[in-house]
Amino acid sequence: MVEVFEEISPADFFYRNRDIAGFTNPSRAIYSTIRELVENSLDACEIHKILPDVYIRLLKESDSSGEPNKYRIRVEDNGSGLPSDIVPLAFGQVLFGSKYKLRQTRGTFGLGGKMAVLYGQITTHSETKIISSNGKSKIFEFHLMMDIKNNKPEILKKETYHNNSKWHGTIIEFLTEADYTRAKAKILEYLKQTAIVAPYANITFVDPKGRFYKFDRFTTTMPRPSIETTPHPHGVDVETIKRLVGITKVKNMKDFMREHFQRVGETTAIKFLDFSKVDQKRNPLDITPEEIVLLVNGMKNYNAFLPPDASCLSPLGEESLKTGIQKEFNPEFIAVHQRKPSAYSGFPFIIEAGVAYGGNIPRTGNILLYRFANKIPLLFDEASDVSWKVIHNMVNWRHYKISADDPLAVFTHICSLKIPYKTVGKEFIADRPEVEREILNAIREVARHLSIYLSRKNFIEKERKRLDIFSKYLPKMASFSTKLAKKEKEPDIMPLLRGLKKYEEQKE
Amino acid sequence: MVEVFEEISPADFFYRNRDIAGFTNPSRAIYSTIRELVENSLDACEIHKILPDVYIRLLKESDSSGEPNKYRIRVEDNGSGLPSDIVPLAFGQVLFGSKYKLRQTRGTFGLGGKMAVLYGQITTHSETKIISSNGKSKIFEFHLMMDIKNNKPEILKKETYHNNSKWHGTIIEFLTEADYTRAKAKILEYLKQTAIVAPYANITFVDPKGRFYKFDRFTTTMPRPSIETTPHPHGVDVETIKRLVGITKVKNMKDFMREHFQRVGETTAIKFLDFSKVDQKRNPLDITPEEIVLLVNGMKNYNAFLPPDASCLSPLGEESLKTGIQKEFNPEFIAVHQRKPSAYSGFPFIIEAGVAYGGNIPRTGNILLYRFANKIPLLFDEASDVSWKVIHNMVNWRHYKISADDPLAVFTHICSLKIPYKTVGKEFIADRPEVEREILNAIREVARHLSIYLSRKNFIEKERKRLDIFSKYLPKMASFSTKLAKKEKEPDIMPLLRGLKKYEEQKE
Amino acid sequence: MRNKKSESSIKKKKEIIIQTLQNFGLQIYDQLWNCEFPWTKMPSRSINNIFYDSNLRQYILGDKAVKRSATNIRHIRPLTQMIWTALFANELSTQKKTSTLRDVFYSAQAYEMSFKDQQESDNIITDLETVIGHSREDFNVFPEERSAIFGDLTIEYTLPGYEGRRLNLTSHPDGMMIGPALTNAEFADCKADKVIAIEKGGLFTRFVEERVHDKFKAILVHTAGQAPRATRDILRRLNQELELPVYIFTDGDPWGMHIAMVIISGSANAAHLRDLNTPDAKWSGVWASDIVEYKLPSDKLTELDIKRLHELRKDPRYRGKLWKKEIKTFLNIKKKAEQEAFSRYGLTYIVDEYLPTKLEAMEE
Amino acid sequence: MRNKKSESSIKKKKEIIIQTLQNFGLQIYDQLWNCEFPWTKMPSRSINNIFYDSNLRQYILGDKAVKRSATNIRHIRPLTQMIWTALFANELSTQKKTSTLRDVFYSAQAYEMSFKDQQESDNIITDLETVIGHSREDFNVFPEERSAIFGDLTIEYTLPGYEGRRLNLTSHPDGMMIGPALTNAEFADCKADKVIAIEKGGLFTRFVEERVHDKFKAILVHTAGQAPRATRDILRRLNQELELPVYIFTDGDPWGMHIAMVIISGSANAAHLRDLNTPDAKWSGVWASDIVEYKLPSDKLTELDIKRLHELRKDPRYRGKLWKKEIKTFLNIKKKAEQEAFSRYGLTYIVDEYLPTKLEAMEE
Repeated sequence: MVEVFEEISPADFFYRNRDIAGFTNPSRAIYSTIRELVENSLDACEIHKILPDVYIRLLKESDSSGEPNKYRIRVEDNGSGLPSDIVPLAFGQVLFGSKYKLRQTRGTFGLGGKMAVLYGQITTHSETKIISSNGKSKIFEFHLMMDIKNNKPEILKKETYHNNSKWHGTIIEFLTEADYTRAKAKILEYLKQTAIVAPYANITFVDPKGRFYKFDRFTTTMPRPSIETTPHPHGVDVETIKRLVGITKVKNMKDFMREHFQRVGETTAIKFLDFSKVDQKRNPLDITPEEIVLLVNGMKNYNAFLPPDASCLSPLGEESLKTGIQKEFNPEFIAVHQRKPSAYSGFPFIIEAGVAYGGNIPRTGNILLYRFANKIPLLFDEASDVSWKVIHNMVNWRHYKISADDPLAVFTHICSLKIPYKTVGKEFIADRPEVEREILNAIREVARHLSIYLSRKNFIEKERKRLDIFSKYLPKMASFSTKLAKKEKEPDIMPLLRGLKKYEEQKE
Repeated sequence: MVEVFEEISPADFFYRNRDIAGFTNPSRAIYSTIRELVENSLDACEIHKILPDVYIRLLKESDSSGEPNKYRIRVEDNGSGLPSDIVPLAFGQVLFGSKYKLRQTRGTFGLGGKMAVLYGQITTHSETKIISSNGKSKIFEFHLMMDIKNNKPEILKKETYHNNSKWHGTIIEFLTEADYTRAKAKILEYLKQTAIVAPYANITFVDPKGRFYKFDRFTTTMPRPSIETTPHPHGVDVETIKRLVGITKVKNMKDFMREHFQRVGETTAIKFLDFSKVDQKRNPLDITPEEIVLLVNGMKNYNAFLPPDASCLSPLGEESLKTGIQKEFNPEFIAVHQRKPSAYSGFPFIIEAGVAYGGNIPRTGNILLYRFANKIPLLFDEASDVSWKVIHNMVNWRHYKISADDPLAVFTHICSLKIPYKTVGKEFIADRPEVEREILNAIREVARHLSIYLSRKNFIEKERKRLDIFSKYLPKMASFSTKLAKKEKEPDIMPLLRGLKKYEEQKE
Repeated sequence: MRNKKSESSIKKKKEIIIQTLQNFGLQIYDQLWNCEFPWTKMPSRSINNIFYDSNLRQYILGDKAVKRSATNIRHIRPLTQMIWTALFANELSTQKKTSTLRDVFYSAQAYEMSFKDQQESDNIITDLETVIGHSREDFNVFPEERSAIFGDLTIEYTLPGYEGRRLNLTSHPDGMMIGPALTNAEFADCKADKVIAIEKGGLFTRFVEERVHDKFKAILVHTAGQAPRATRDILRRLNQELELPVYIFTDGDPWGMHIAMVIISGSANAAHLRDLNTPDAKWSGVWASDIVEYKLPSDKLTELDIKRLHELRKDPRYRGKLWKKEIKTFLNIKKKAEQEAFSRYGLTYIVDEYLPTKLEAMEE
Repeated sequence: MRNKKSESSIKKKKEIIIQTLQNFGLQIYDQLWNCEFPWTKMPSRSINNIFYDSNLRQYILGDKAVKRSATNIRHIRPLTQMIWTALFANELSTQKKTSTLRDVFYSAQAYEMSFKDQQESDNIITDLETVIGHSREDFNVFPEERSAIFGDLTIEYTLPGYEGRRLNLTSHPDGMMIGPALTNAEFADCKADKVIAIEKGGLFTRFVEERVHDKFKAILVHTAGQAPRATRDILRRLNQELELPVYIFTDGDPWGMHIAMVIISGSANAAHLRDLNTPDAKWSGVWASDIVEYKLPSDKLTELDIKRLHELRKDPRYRGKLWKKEIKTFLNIKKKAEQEAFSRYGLTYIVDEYLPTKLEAMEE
């Protein structure tokens, strides 16, 4: 028996293993398709500080009854658009994109959009149409298919139009197999939660029955965009150093450290190289494999680096989070809190948390949990998430006089250069100790605020009741004691009742 | 702000996302490393009907105390060996290998071995040594590193030796970072369970403290090897047809169907093409995209294909499974059962199940579950697995007079061209209805056998007790009734006791 | 004293019981002597063999019988236990000693006949009741619970050491305990013309204090909740032997109502026994309609109360007009009240106002 | 009859109580008259103010006091309730009527003073006990439970309608109920020379049947589990007024042991009261060592039993040698036995063998 060896393209690999990216079946696939395209659209707006308008339309194409069926998906945004030479690769070649940098974005694998296209193509064998403009003079329209075996886009048609209205943005449209009936609830929940973390976006969804779901902009304040950054020494491995050595322009190791890593200045560079026993005058080009290992070990064990810089991150901001919650739940009380930046394994992260009470939040007997990571709502496998663990096993709600029967929702958002997902499905956050601690502290902070609010509310209620009680019981005391003491005349209690209010004020 | 677009290599992608393949941290990584290498070794033997001898050694290299640390891993097998031109690619290039065929193998992604090498390289920056021979005149030794950025192997050194002893097999050795202390229990459990499904293998593991763990061969009977096969029409998508059209040598669609799909003969091909409204005389080279879609839709909806052929699969076989269980647990009773082949989405699969009672199986208050898929033990996320669901929610154990307190272990094995894993981690099986039903039926079958065994055991026990009861109470009846009736002489009960056994036999 | 309707049968009854037990022993003895596996038959007490007899106005067992045979491995132990229990009961009765259910449980151990638990030994006692057709008090096995009696009735003890001694039941104003001695006493003289049975102890004391026995010429009986069988036996005898009407006052809820009903018509559990019920006794309150009429402090009916009322509605014993009406009223007003609830109008209101009104109404 | 150590104080005690209640009313009245928010002080009953007094051989309350003041919103309701309860108790005592805890609960409604539940009204009664230093039975509020007494003791009633009447407590062999009438009776004549208190009713009946009162010249008292306070009061009076030694027989387990202890040294719950305990009474069985010596049928101690034993070991009342030894034996043998367990040697064994042996040993 002879084994045959062969090489396959990355597109082919993901085609064979599309479950990895969430394209398991027609129901999950349409959910993933919408999600990936919406996230690309939001990223395309936010990085360029454009207030997002995202329009999603799903049309049933074939008229056969039942599911799964063929649907035409169309997603439009008003983002920055793509350069015309990039368009075919960005949608037709796996492992090509802009998300491989050290920068906070919604997607982390840069794979989702292509998988949506790929799934559409293998289920319907039809082309994908992309229209894009950067707002300058021209609009480009491409009709593409993917050559999966060779991981290359095939351009079937390319048109160029005048851009009279200076429109900018990207439109993508293709046929795909879907089971919308089963996916519907999750899709709507996804859009609703996305609206919570992006209250500055207009999101419109037209479903196959022609129903409009509109999530309107509530604020024009946008979070600061994320910024590309250099790695922190604590998060570096051998491969990273090897690559930097290959591209660096500096001539000695001291400058190498200062140039390519955050939080490394003159003094730190010298001290660190000393610690690692690497000569600071050495040319990076001459460095040996053994020295690279020395450097990496040094970076792991050297404790005097400043913690990773979080200024590159784009958190929601307390106002945005508050606005989003207000908009969707109109609660009686909201508290939000953003923690100071922290870091795990060399990656900075920021935790934001919110708590909302009353209003449209139902009493379910459980605290509702809404989880977000880099502005993406996480909808699946809630019970495996670190936030769930914190809320159910770590926060002592009784301490805040809050019970699971209260109409309560908790919101957690983590933003980071690298979200510590436990699985590729991007559905739940691993319980790294640093992350867990920050979430715990954030939730405690907002719970404290809620607790104060609830106490005050209680207090006012109580004051009203106390006067009632005095008025009820003092006359009885007078009457009973008169009888018991075998007296004729009852004592007058009016002076006591009159003095009561003043007396109580003194006591406070 | 300008976005920079770039292409990355598949190696680079998996380097960035190594969590996907189970290389999350030094503890999980060493477990995955051993597992992937052992599975490659077993596959290399079995496909060629060689009784496997696998030797694993782990040495601590650096002498710093604590974990993680650097370890040297070495895995040797007596498999078929690799051709010398293939070796560098097989271990140094991601998405290259022999596992991309339609054939039952342990690995499904063809990724594991390379990820082990890649992880070793990025944590220790050292080379990988591979020695291999196909048993002919020469032995080849390679020293490699991976060029991750370009997904290419770099050959540092290559040696050729004379193969005097006609040795065949592969040896791989490299340095890697590991946390053996934390991974130890899982590694040993993995090897133990592997020994259960491969009782025909010798597996030896020497751990860093020099302890030997030996799992000896118990039988020389091996399961039949798996065979490469053509796809079944039910499992085909547009991309598959497109590719077949590109490589086919036949000249009309009828032959195209017969040549490239299983279960399609002359008659079926004609009827099916009729059904799909595709002309049987048409040359595959001329076929249009629309016709491809017609074909795929036809294949999904045409009900008269025979079910997928399972003769390509390599199940364990009832004897092997029984031997494996016997060897590890020495139980009081074993029942095993292999179901007839079944299929899901065009992929044939076979379920095998076993149940073992007593012996070295502990009473834990829970039924122990051992899960296997294509001869791989599944150790993680048990509660998400379809077998777990079947055992806990679907099988009515009381019906079989079996309780969770009994010393009971259940074994399930699924073999298939494509295992329906829920995640990339290859840890648990999705609950596809077809698979679920087969597992349920298999477990019911073995539970029925166990139930009969236990009933018989009970019956003998009971018979012993009943005579005791008569011997105890009849004399008392005699004594009490004599006193109560105020008689002097007690009646003689010996005739009754003597007659008892016969009387009871009549009653049965 | 009124004429007794029949000569009291205490002594005669005891003789019959001793003989019946002995006969049971003889039956088993003879079977063994004939090399037969011993067996016995008794009426089945399963739910589908319990019928309401509207002539007797109580539950009775039907024709279905169960056979307990030593050929059956599951029967041999209980059958042996039953023979032993018969022997024990026979000895108790012969020696005029009493015993409790708990004592029976322990005594068995002397014969290496240990019962698994109290439940098992209680069941065997009930089996024995069924076989010989008399209640366990008749063969001197008494429960722990004790209720009390008070009023102008003179009894004559039959207890060894007390034979022929008489006592007037107003002697002790805390009430006289109804135990084995009183149960086995003859009625010698009676000045009362009615019996009032009361569920609650507090109210019983109140009635004594307020001299209800005197003012209303009544014998007061404290049932202490569900009346023990010895107490139901006394009530029946007061009614049958002395022809006194019996009025029952309970809490105004389904449970109180049922306390009255068990006195009147017996319980399904005792369907295998006769002469424990007093068919002519009358439930006199607290009725659901009293709650409305007297505006009594009340609690809401619980789920369980309501469920119980629906059960009672289907019960053949509750076919009478009064019962139907009160069950309906309970379900309408969804309230219940305790006897003590009358205290809201002062402690003596119940005696001064409620009781005379009620008795007058009942006598009409 | 032996000489009574002191003149019985039933009548005098009642007068004192009526006066004490009235004084309490006067205190509140005066405070209101002076435009003060009413308040009262009483000893704290919290756990850290309960101390064991080895002279008195009972728990007592320490010096900590709690003030209940109408200035405090949480106090105003219970303080009013307490004043009402005092009024109610005063009326009961004046009119020589009795009442139950349940009656108190309902009676309050007439004054629009509804208690939330029985628990609340019971607590207020305890407060009142603390304030006036007498137990609720002294102001005529009795619980439902009744225990019984039997033996050659003649009592003289003080109850209205029965004043001066006498009754010998062997009159009714089922035992005489210990209710308000007996509690308030004077001891007139006594031929017995000891008191035997018994936990279980079945055994009490057995003792009467076996004429223990006669053979051992004993007054038999049935405690019916944990003895009600009226019964503890009677036991104390028998011991103090008539100088009779008191022997207590209970089940052989931590709970039975504690029934004896509460009779001897009182309970922490009643630390605010005096004259309820009988320090010279003796626990005479069933001891842990009896289980071993008599090979009694026994059950395994439960987790709860063992926990209880460890608690008792730390309890200051259990400092005595006997107690320490028996607790240790319980923990060693890990078994317990009921009084009825002696039935395994026949029904009369406990009277014929065990009791005389024990009494002999105790008198040494």
